[in-house]
Amino acid sequence: MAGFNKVVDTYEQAMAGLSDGMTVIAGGFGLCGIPEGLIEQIKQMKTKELTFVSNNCGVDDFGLGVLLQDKQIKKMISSYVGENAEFERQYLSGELEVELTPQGTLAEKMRAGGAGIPAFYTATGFGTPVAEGKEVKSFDGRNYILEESITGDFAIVRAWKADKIGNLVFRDTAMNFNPMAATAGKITVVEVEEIVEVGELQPTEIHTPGIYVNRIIKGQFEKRIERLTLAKN
Amino acid sequence: MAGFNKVVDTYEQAMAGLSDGMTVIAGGFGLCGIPEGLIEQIKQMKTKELTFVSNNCGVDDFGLGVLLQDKQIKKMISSYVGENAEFERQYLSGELEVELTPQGTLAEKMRAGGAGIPAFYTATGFGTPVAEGKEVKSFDGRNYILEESITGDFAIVRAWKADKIGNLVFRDTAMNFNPMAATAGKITVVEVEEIVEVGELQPTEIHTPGIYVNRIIKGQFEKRIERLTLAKN
Amino acid sequence: MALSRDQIAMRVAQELQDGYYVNLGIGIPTLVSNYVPTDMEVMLQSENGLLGMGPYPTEENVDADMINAGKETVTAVTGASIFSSAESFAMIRGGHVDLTVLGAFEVDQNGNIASYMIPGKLVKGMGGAMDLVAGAQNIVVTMTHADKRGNSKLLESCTLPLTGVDCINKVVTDLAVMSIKDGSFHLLERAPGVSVEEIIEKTAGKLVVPDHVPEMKV
Amino acid sequence: MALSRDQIAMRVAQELQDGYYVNLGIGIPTLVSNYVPTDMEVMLQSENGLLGMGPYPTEENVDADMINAGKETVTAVTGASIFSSAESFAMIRGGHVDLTVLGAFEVDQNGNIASYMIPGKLVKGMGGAMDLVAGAQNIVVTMTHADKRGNSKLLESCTLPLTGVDCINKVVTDLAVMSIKDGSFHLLERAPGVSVEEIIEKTAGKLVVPDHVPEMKV
Repeated sequence: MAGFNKVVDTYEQAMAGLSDGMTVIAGGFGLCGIPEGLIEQIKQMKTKELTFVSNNCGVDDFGLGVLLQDKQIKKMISSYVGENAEFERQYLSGELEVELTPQGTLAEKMRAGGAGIPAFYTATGFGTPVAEGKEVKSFDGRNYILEESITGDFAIVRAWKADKIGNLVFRDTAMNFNPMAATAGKITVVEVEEIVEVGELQPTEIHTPGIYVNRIIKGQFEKRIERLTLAKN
Repeated sequence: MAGFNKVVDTYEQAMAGLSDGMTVIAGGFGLCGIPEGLIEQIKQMKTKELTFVSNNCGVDDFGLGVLLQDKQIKKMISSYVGENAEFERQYLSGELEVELTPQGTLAEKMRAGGAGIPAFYTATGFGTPVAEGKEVKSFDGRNYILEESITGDFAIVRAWKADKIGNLVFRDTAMNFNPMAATAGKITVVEVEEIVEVGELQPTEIHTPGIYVNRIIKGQFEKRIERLTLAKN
Repeated sequence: MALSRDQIAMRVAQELQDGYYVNLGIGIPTLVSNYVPTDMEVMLQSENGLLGMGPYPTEENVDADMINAGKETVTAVTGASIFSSAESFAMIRGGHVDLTVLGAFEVDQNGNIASYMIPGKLVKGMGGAMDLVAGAQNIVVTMTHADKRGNSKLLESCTLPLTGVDCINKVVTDLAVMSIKDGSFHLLERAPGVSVEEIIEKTAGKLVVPDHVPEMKV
Repeated sequence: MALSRDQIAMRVAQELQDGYYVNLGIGIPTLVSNYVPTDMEVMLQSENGLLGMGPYPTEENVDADMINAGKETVTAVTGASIFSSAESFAMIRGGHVDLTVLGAFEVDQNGNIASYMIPGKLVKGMGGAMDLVAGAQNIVVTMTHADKRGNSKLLESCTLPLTGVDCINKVVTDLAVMSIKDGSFHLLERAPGVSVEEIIEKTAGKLVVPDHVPEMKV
């Protein structure tokens, strides 16, 4: 009897079922709070034609950027991309499709996807290229555009602590997009720094309730820093 | 210099500015997690023609129910009402207007109001009396109705702990509608069980960041139980 | 013989699966928690913001801040999480709850349900019921097959204002278990000692009856 | 003389008020945090999910999990809160941030702003800029008055793809402080030693100039 034990032992088990053409929602902001081992596993699997929904696309040799080398990514839905040369090359040559989405709209699209809300109105992007082809409606004299939600076949998430039934806590600003990503995957896989006993996480301090989580794997993280900035003196 | 110190000493200060005809969003579920002292202050102020947005309307002598006696409430926007006789009398006689809203839609309307989302689509209520007069749109072959967000002139909230700059933590299921209410008031007033030092609440364990909170008052709570149920034996 | 309330709950409990997240409505659905098979783990979701609802508290453990969606004092199990109403209904609306059990006044052959309002009587509100029926993929309705006057509650078309449309898959009554699909009720099981004829007689909607209708095991 | 980047930041800092929640964009806006008046408290919001951003860390306090929206390592002040991106933009979109300071390529007399995309160049994305300009009630744009070739960035109508429409109230450049209303720029202050004539010359959009234009105090 498995009950609610969601811990898996191998990365193969963690990403089992991922196949060509699927959509994957990934947590993380830049290189902060990304599920490093799950990304590496997708690289090993050589799955192709993937659509990634993620705020950024990593750098050349770290984060989602590593999936560009074998052309595993067909399309990125992101707010800010292009921190690496191979991305730029594939984008400019038309090999890689990019759907630029304002950061807050992207976060809300994921949240809405997980929350059964198919679309919402926002003022963000009205009158800009983002609004092209989208419905406009006025509320209290202001114009808003209709944005549709996003769900994924998989969501890949990095958390700090998880209990084996999938309750999650995130660490500092490594939280970022991870809680929304966790709600929006048909299969949500979480790579964590530490697996704790059930009951160790206080009920009101849990960021993501276990109901959203399907698989948990304990990872080892490099936690590369994108822009090291230090206090003067 | 006040800085971010939001603590007030009296209930008069806490509710200063409330006037006839305003809309007040109230946290609480039944009698659980309600801002008891703020409700009593509104009763003392005899403010009239108020619209209350709250999941329930209390009971005859406790919670929002006490505001019915002096006919301070013009309209209730709620998911479940009528636990008291005076409510029923005023409702059936047409003195009190009631807008029944599904509980999840109500919670989401408050959240959307605080989050700058004027409207969202939900399947909840499609094909029911709730859908009357609302826009219908199909996404992926399913029908959804357009629900508009709610904001209030005031929000009245009960929290467990607050620091003086308004960071809030809620206790157990007394959380309920309080976090959304806190985001949706032009002026958000929080009645708390305990005021703690700034820095005592861990940054990632704060349920409501202080940016949403305008005034804080330390309250005394009766915490009446609506349905006492005990384990057998 | 028609099932008791507890027997209906026992039968519904057979719909549970290990690892299910379940929302139980007020009334008979609440009783289902007493009949979870011992070799199985389920987690109860209460829509006021609790995942992992436990039993009622002992007198010394009563806490006014720990209630369920029926406003009853409850406890939380080890591993429970507590969250806001918006988060709770995100969970429900987003289809993350595996099974929802709730009562109804009427259900019809198209899967419509009426459960919150009887015109002419005081309307107290739908609470979370409309969100639950719109959000769940897997809903079981529990109710008596007919009302006290003998009128069927399983209709061709609901007469009362609807709580939701085309959303009910399964009904467990005091007389029978039925699925709903393709515009018909489908008789799956009958209560011990209850005849197929009685079920046919008390079902106003279109009812598909197979050659063999097994008795429920309760 | 035209202001330095730090002098522009010093002037913007005069827009702060005690108790303000402020979002500072990348570049000159970030420098504003160095000039908060000492008798004033402000809290910095970083859109990746931090309210109460502190200074850069010392070497021993660097933490890869603690960064700002510019992906720089930072610290949190006492009383900070940390939350998800959805919550962060709920805060921004809902208008809860008191002041937003950001850079731009162009601003026009109708309060439109272009700041994220130069056609023909690689488009890297708008990040949070579109949400910030749509959500804030009170936005100050910082930029140089003209580009390196001397072309005005204060236009009748933006030529680049827009980040937001009718949303900018105030612009602080190396030459002047201007408000935007009723379809015009309004000259409020000039940089020390800069003539009104130079500002007029370098402003392509409609500019309303009062009789007396005081010098900025920086």
